[in-house]
Amino acid sequence: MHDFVQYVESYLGSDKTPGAAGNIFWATVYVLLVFVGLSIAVIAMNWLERKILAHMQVRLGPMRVGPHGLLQPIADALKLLLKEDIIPDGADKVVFWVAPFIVVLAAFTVFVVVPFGPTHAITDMNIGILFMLGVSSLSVLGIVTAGWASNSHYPLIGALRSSAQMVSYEVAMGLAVVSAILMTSLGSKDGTLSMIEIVQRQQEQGVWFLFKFFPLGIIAFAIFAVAMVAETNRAPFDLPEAESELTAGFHTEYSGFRWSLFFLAEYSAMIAVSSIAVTLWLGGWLRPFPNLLHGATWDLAFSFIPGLTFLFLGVICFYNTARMPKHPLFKIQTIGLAAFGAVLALIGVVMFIPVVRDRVGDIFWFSAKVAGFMYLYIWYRGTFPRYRFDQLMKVGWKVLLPTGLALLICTALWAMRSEVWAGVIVPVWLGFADLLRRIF
Amino acid sequence: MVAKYKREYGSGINALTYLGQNYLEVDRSLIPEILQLLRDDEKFDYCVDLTAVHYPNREKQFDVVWVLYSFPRNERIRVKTQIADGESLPSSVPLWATCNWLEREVYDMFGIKFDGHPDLKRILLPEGWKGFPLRKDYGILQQDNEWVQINLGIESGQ
Amino acid sequence: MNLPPVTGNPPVATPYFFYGLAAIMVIGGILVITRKNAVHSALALITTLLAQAALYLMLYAPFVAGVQIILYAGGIMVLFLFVIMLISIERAEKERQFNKQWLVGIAAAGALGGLFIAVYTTVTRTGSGQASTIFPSVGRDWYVEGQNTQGIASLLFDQHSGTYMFAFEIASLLLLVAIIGAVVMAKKRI
Amino acid sequence: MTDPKTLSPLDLETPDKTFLDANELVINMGPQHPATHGVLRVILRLDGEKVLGLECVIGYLHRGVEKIAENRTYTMFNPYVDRMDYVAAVSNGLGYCEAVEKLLSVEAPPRAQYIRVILTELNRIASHQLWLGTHALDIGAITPLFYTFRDREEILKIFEKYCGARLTTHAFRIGGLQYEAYDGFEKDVKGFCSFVKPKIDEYEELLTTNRIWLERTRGVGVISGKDCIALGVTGPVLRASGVRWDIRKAQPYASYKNFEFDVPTGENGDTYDRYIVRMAEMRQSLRIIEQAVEGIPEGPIMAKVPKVMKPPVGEVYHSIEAPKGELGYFIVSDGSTQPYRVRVRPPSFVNLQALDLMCRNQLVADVIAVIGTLDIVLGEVDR
Repeated sequence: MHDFVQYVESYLGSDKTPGAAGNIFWATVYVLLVFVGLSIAVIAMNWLERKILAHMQVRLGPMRVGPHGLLQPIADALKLLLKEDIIPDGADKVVFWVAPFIVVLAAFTVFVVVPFGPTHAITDMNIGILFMLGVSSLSVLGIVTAGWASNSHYPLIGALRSSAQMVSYEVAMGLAVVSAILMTSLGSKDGTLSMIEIVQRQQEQGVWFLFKFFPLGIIAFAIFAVAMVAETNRAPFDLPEAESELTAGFHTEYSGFRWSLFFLAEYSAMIAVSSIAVTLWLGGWLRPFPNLLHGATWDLAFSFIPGLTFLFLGVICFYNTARMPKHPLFKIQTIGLAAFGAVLALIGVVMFIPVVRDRVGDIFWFSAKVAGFMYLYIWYRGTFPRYRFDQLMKVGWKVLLPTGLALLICTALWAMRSEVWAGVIVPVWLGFADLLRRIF
Repeated sequence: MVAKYKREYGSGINALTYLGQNYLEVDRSLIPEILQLLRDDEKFDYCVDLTAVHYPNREKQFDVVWVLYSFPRNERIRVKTQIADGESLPSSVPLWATCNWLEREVYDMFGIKFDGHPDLKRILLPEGWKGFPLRKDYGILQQDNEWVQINLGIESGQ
Repeated sequence: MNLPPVTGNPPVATPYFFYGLAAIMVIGGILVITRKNAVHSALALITTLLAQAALYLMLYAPFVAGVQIILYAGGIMVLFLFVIMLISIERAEKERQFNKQWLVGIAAAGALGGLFIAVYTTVTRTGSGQASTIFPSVGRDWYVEGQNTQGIASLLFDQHSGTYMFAFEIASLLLLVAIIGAVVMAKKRI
Repeated sequence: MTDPKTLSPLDLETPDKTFLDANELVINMGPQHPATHGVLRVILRLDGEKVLGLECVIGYLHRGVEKIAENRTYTMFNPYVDRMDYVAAVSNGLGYCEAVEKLLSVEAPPRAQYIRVILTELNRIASHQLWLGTHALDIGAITPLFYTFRDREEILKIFEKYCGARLTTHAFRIGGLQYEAYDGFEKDVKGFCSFVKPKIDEYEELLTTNRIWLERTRGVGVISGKDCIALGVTGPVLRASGVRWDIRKAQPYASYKNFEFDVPTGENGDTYDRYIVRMAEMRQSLRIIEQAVEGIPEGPIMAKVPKVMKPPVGEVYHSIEAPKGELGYFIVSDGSTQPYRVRVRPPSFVNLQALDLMCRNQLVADVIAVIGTLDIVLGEVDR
């Protein structure tokens, strides 16, 4: 027992990720934590998407299962697990069986290097960002094979579209990423591909890469933000699963558990690409306004925010508990909502404990930024019609790619020679204006 | 206009008005010419409808009716002709493209054939159906039982 | 329980991992050539490539591993699958898989394997009398330091030690020519 | 632009064993497909994603309405017409009632005509709203669907209050109306007008200047006015191609000549113009409704029609401007209580014929957009 306590303490004092420290036990714990956290995030995202979309569309969304439909995702998950698992007759059974697992594996593996905090990552890889891009690109394989194995026209077309789309947008995405990586190599230091070090460079340079080399950082971010939506096959780039054209795209023939794997993969891929964006441009786990509001007092003040957020959520739950209909039929729901609020408030209170407070701050800020992206995803879905395939390709190859190339050259120039940069800035601004015109 | 045609074609054409609506009764043999003239010279550029009526007790069983409209004149006219069962009519698709489906429907429902139609086949009823439902001798409960049994796998669609 | 080691060899680089990965690669390689269904072959090839990437990781060459995943497994194989899917599987399955040159093939493969073993075991003596294999010891320190990415970069692009820059650029030019050629050949009209 | 007359029927017999060898493939869309608005089946011949041609297979919803008519009395057939274009049931009823009235040589009293106009125009708005929601959904914008359905609900509420039914209303009778406008009818209708005006702006805000919407609809499914006339295409589709023709103006019926309204037209005849035209039509309908509500005359709501209707021997063709185009009834009477022949000239059926022309050389995704923009209702196509 004493050994164990010492073990834990030695870890808490460590300034390395479990992977970098070579500690298998902690790495395993982290893997499980990330896996569980991710699953909860996907479930929460499922509920939030329905609710937010519903409120955007003047309706209520799920209201029946649990208070305000809170248990709906769980009910859905159960339904999907219990559903009949259909494999079409003409399907290639082995490939049909393997495809969803490829997608899920690719979607989950990337989280090995996602830095939730300076020590809160499963491991820190020398090639972190490269690893993320590479492994997430593997999910194309799963989608292509799924579409092919279904032995049906719609899934095949969906798969072809999807792979063409993902391969095309990866190029623009890569260029934007490289531009951010170039920014890490300023000063005396070498550049880095490590996710943790990228954030640390932002801390050292005292600026998020979003605002660095204005407007280059923002353009790179914009390119990435567009490309990541296309990468994850979400609206308005959701052609592979365009309901009105291809019924459900590559997973048309899938049902039950296997379908839910695709669902899981889609949402964790969304979280993964958002994590990349947050890490590269939004300062990862760093809290906002580090320059404007600096000093120990402000640090302390900001460290209260996670707890306050959860307390606030708890208070919202209590408020809605009070608003619940007083009818006896709603008794269980009312109690449930109150209990949920109590849990949230309890989490909030726990987050005020100094030991916890110090260690959850970075995770909180990282998750909050990712959550912002998740909201954007839902917002896009509620607002935009769908692009046509040729238009999608046009945006990818004719707008994003040239802009990305120009951006890369400009960033390199600026990083190397600021005086050369002076001669370039005018055309860049013109290009930026043109990009804005194209987008809006 | 009618007087002119009357002079030209004699008894083959007959202009009438009922309830303020004009219609021409035209002999079967004059139909292609008259329709062509109506479209080109009289500017009836829009074929509203093409349909038929079945009179089983007559010798020439079918009335085929074109409803035409002229945008420049803002005027409607109906052209009617009588044909016997089994007789065919020249297709009006070269005159008005819209007649494509309309003629198919008339064929489907009455069994009237149109010569020169690009793709004359059933439109509302499935291929292979027997009988023409809008003929008067086709009962309202009647159906092609054989087709239903073969294609739907049920005894009867009733 | 032991305290978490702060330094020392991370436990990944054990022979067991190597044997496991090697077995996956060999099985995958055999599946690639024995499957009649081209998509299955492609999937097996992807498995092999991924295992190879893992081997690179074991060798502290993470950059090469990452490139392996992005380019081969993620990029090229997707295009492979793309093409394979569009051709008729039924017809391919009917064709005879092995042709009559299998004896020659085995001989060639054996010769190649022998060559590898010979090269790997050949010990040359340098001027100082030190024994070494033909693999250069230069740059090994990068692997050990986990600085492989920067090492490759300086081998390629550094002004002083960038010995491979010309070769690198020539190779990229070659690929460009190949792309243009493919477009010209594939496109009916330009 | 291909001449519609030279469109050759598709060769659908060539088998497609492989994609790569054949270069062309035949794909079947529907009849169970979310974007075909019911049970339309479209056989597409594609070169990659480009449409070489298509053929519509219809009749899955064929109920033999025209045959039924021959076996019912004039009054008994009236509710059946609601089941054709079920999203614009009131218009169908108006056309049928007016056709039979013409055959009987009676005319509905002015009060009845005004109420008819109000309900028909309300129905036009409802139909356009339903079209907008589903069309936007086909193009991938999911939100307008809920907005339009929310507001369409208000119209259906008025219908329900007026005659008890929401969708298949059977609101009119031959010779006038059965029900007097309920108390507060005028207030409800006026309230609706002021309620829905900002809502139409709201739809436009979501779509009209939305870049993706513009890209998806501009230049898609273009059809010229000449081709429209040749193919007999009517309604908003014809008007979006630049032909200012509306039966309400050209040959006014049901006291439409008493109201002031514009006939909105487009220029390019593409999907976007059709969208704009329909949005403008909703506003014009509101204008008509407001004028009609202000000026509802007092008086009877039913003309003198015999209990047992036996129109004199003869035939009549009467058409009205339904939300989808020219809806015509050709009724032949043999002097008995049952019509000898009722022919319905369905706008959706004739408009659907233009799909082939509009989709050629477009992409698959555009087929969806064009089906949506034609605004067909399969109940009316198949009857």
